[in-house]
Amino acid sequence: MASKPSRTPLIIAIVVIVAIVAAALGYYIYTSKPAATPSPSPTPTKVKIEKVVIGVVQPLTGPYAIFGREAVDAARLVVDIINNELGGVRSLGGAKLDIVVEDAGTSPESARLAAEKLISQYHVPIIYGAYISRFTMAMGTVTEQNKVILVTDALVDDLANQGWMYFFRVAPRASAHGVSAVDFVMDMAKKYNVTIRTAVIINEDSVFGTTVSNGAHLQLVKYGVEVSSHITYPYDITDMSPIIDQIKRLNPDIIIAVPYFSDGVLFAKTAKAAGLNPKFIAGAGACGFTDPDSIKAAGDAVLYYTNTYSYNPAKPTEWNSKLVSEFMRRYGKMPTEAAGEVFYSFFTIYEALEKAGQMFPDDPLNPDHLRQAFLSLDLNESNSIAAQLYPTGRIKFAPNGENLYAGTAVLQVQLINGTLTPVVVWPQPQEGVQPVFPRPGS
Amino acid sequence: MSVGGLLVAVLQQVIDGVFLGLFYAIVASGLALIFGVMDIINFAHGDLVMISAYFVWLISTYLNIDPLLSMLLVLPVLFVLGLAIQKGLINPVLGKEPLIQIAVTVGLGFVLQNIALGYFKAEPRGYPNPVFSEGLSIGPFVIYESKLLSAAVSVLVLFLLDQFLSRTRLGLAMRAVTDDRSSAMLMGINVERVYLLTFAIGMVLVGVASGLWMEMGQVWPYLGTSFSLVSWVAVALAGLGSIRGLAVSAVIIGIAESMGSLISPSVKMAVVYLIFFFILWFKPRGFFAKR
Amino acid sequence: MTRLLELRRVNAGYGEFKVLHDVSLYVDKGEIVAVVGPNGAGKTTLLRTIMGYTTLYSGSVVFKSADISGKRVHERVALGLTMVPEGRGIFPNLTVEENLLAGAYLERDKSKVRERLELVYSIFPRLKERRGQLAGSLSGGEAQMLALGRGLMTSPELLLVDEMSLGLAPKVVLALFDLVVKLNKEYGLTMLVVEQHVKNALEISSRGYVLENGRVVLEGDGRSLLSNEMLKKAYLIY
Amino acid sequence: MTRSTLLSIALFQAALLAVGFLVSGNNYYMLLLTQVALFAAFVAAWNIIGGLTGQLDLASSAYMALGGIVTSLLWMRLGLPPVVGVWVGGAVAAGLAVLIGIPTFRFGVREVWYALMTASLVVILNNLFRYFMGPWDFYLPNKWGWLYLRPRTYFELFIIVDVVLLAVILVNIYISGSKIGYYLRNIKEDELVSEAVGVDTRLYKLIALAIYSFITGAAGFLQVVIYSSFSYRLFDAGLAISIAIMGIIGGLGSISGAIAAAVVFRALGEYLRSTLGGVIPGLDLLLYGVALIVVGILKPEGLAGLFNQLRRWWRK
Amino acid sequence: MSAPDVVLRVENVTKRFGGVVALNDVTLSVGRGEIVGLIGPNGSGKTTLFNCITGVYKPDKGRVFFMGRDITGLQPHEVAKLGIARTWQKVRPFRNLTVLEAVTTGALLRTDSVEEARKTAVEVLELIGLPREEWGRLGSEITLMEHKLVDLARALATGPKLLLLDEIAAGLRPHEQERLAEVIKKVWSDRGLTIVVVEHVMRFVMSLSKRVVVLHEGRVIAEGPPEEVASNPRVIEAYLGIKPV
Repeated sequence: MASKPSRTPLIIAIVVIVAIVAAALGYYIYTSKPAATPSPSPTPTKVKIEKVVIGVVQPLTGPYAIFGREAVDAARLVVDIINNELGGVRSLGGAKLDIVVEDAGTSPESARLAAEKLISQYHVPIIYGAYISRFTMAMGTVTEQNKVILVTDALVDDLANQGWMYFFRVAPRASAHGVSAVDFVMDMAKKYNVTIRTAVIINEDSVFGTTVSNGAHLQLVKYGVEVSSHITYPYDITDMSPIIDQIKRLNPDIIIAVPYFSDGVLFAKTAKAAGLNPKFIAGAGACGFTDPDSIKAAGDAVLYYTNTYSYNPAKPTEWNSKLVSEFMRRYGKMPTEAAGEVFYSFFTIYEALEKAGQMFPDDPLNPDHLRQAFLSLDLNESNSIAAQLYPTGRIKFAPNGENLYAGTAVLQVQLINGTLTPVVVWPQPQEGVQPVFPRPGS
Repeated sequence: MSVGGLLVAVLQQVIDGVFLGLFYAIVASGLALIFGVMDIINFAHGDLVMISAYFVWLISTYLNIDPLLSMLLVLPVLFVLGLAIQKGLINPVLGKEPLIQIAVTVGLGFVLQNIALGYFKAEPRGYPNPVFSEGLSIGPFVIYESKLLSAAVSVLVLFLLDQFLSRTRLGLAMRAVTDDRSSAMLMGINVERVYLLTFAIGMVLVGVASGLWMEMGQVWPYLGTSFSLVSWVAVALAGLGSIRGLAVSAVIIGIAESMGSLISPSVKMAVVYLIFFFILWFKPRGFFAKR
Repeated sequence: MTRLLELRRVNAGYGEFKVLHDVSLYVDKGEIVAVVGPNGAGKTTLLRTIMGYTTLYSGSVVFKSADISGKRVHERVALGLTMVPEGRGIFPNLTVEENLLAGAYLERDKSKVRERLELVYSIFPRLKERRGQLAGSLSGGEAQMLALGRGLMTSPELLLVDEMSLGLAPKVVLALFDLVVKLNKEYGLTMLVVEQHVKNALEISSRGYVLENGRVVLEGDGRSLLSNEMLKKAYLIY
Repeated sequence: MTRSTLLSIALFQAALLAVGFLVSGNNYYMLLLTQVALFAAFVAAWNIIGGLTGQLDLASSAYMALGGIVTSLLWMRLGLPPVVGVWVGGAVAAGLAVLIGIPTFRFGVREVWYALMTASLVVILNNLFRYFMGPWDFYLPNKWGWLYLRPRTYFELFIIVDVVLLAVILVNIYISGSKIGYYLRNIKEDELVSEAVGVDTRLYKLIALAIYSFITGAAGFLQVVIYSSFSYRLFDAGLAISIAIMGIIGGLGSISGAIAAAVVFRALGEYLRSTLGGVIPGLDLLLYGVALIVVGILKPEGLAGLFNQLRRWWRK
Repeated sequence: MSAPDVVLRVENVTKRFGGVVALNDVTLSVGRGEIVGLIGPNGSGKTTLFNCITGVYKPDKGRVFFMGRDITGLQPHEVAKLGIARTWQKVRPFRNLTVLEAVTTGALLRTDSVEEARKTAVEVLELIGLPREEWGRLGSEITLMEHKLVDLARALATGPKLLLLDEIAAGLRPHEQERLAEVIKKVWSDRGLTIVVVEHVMRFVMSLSKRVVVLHEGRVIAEGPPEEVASNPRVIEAYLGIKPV
């Protein structure tokens, strides 16, 4: 304390710091050249591949955990089926699939860390995730840099426009949901001879909600429907009545809604209370309308609501029925689209691995080989399980990684044997079901 | 929009805002009471509402009864929970630095949120068909039963609270402690016991708020964050020591939020918080503080 | 005469800061005892120690022949001991009547509370006039009356009064002193008063203590203390 | 600056760089280390307003996001390289802080109300940005290099962050030993006494606020670099609270404590997330909450108190 | 007294708090180099007067002049900058600063260099006679007497022309009070200061000042040499009690 400090320690300290920094940089520059691309070749050539580890990054905590949890459940189921019933990847000598799950947390930062961890610790060749688009965006920069295949269940359109080489998306992109919702409504209107002149669009204001609703908006304009208002709100809204009141004053023919979850239930309940009864209310990417838990929470407020779905749980194919019943047996509930996306995405990965084993027996897990295998896939219901699970029944990738045959199904909540059940009504209604259009009593 | 149409729109928003505000009043009342008596900065208030809403939901679905009824069953549980939280967490940090109190209550909020997440999962939980779920159309206006009910119950409970605080022995003791802790001891008031009961009663108010909420909406683990800051804004606007002031302040906030919705629901909270800024700048003790 | 309160070699203070050194004093039933002394002498600390607000390092506080050193403030009040604090400590956001009712917190019998309230109102008719008013809006003299009245509502056997006349006009102070005497004579209330109006205080007291620097430097009956040179020295310059 | 402070900084740097290198082969640890260091830098900057001056500021992420977004936009829209842009970003953040600080300090908003006010500032900016810029994520251009403070490798990024952290620590130490620091610590102790010895308390609180918000705003761009995109979500009330809490848990005013808290809790959080997040959802955050409660109740003087105890014990 | 010799002049200052009139039309002057005692019973408005002079409160009426300049309504730090320093009646402890740091803060008013300020602080501390080993202690570790000395040192370090001491001797033991009085005298002669000493008890003031002003109920009731004032019946009455009317 007090008196003037001598300069010696200052000089020593600076010298030490400079020396350490210099040494660190020197060492780094010396070592980084060869290790600049720490090539993930965990499986040397011609060595029998025991198992292929697929990384799964999903939000398991925070507000987005709902679907992340289900996706992980579904992934475990699919992997078990592939390993036990299909005998693993046959072209890789029956190599088993394995998954490593990482929590994407609540921010892109943690999602990115999760991806880094999977790559650095487990040297995974493929990562599946991460449902939230901006999480996937953060992961994409990592997977690209490390040449790891990223198969995503995030739907925002932008992801496919990043010029990424190792990116694939089987699931229908966000704007396709909006388009499908409008197509469905207009299709029905034509079929049942209902005139539709005006519409109101409401959406939660995330990137996903906005992209979907913009898709719907453009499509409505294409059909010549007047959009009287396009309302956005935050997903954690606790009071819907001001919005419903506004809509009621506008009195539109139809409402296209893109809610997230609890806001969807809140919308339906408030709309019912307000006596808001347009000719039709169609959801797009709206889990809050047709998800079993939402139906449980909303009760008959969501009766006759529809929703576009990335997955068609009622698709009458052998494998689809099998997976749905397996899922129900194991987890006691219907798979929602989070699980559905995993179903077809994982079987697509499986097909790609088979293909890679056939095309590049020497080094099938090389990222560029894997990429070529993915791009060479052309799956339909007769040649693959994956396509049997997919709404449109076809999977083929464009060079930007987007599925050329992407499309959605439409579910409607109907009263079946006294229980509210989501049933598929579009493109083809499921067995014994007819779409209800327009809303009764409107 | 025509002038008449606009007028209807604005009036409808005012009606919605008043109801919302009265609901906010009941949400904030527990916080105001606890903050007034104990001077504790509770950042977990909204999360307490959230956890209590889960209790209400559990009982509602298990017994298949209306949330308002199950709320009555939840209240004693919350009372006991309040005693425990006060004894275990709040008492040790009373009179400590505000930041320490914030740290501990934020920690409590984390714990509650993640217990809810782990146990109830992230899906929204709600009672599908509450008794009061319709709307009444009066001329061009819509009155929502559930909101009307929540406003009415809120007014009733706040009235009872006001009566409790002014007429009962314990209520008087609580107000005495709010005003002057050290003098209160000279009246033979056991201040620590008053603290315990205050927190417990605060939790009962939280329970009422959560029951009313479940009549209107659903609960999910992060519901609480929506309520915490709003409650603080209401308390700031009202100042301490007046239940009526709190009700009026909360209504002002409700109307502001509802009007903000006319601009865009995405920015309505910004409107509320801007009001908060101006209150703090120009009326730092609140509009209704007696002091 | 029975001994109501006794302090035996009390050392007390706040945290690590010791204020009182070996203070011994007693109060008998029916007495008015005055404690006088310059600012910072520890008079308020003395009262706060009797009430149990401070840290007691050693010595004991005995009330009605029981050692109450370990008891908390509100427990001491329940035994019949209370204080009218310096600065009055009234509850500004409560009405006058509510303040008084708060004083009767420990009395559960409503009719007794009523009785006491009537008694206080008869002693302080002014308070009755203002019963519905917020205590924060009272004038200084009224507030002091309220503080005294509130103290009486606890039905104490010993009332400690701290700097009752602080910041009050002389007329009001005189009236208050009259009241104190009246309380003592007519209602038999025992009191320990800390006062800056030394002369008036000692005149009405049976005994007095002079405190300086946390120590009792003088004690004796009121009048003899008043004529003691040392007292004057403690206060002024003689 | 005393010998022991210098030595401890040198040791800290040596340790940090040594760890940096040890993990330089593993991108996961490298990125984690970078994030921890950046977080520590934010906490250290907060220490100026919170620890030294005693103002409960909960707007850290507001300044961080504002600075980061301004820097990014200057780069993307006007082509101003971030090496220059960060200074503007910092200045904008500081400008806003001062603009709000003037009436706030003028009208004597303090303690819990100051905390709530700053917390709501984050929400207001979040809402306004969402209103005017939409929900979109804006991606940084595909340009890399030191000019853009956006190196290709994590090690280089780590070096940049480390330099920032070192700079913030040195600023802290410099301020502590300067007139400003003396004044700020006096304001924290007692504003009235400070005024009486000639401290213009409002002015110096503003200065502290400006320095803190400038550093936070300038360093905010690095957060954007780590995300490689930005959106209104950068205005994150939870992050701001956790930065302040690290400062508290570290022991108010103790820079070593603040940094230790940031490192320990951030690393602990990541460890819990990566080990438990997938097992039971929320268990990691639950334990984090428990840790906050335990530290708050049992060790309210923070880690600095623990350090002091250790130091005393060591000397004995 | 001619104007240039008047360091402080308080003119007709009135200050109310709610309904209570704390200062009622107070007028007084302090000449250069004087030590003036300001006494009066508790609650007579002494501290309020200090607060009005130093800018903590703004008087409702009246003006305050310092060296001929109107300083009414200035901020406390502006007043300090002009050269008025004060100490505090109630100890306001600085828990996390050392003695030297606290005093150095005072000295920083006249310089931007911490080194220089520390030198000033050292000089002041030496002048006051606080032993060197106390300088590194935290405010939470020192005794009341030391606190009073540090308070004085901190005020002195700001380089004031006028020093206001608010009940600085309260709570001290007689021998400590004597020592403190010595220190104040030393400081006064060494620095050529003007000092106003607020005291409840006149004894302490006696040894210091040639002139005392007595405040009672917010008014000046007497003024003059201490002996004279002490025998003034109005003063005695104010102190010892009120005669029944």
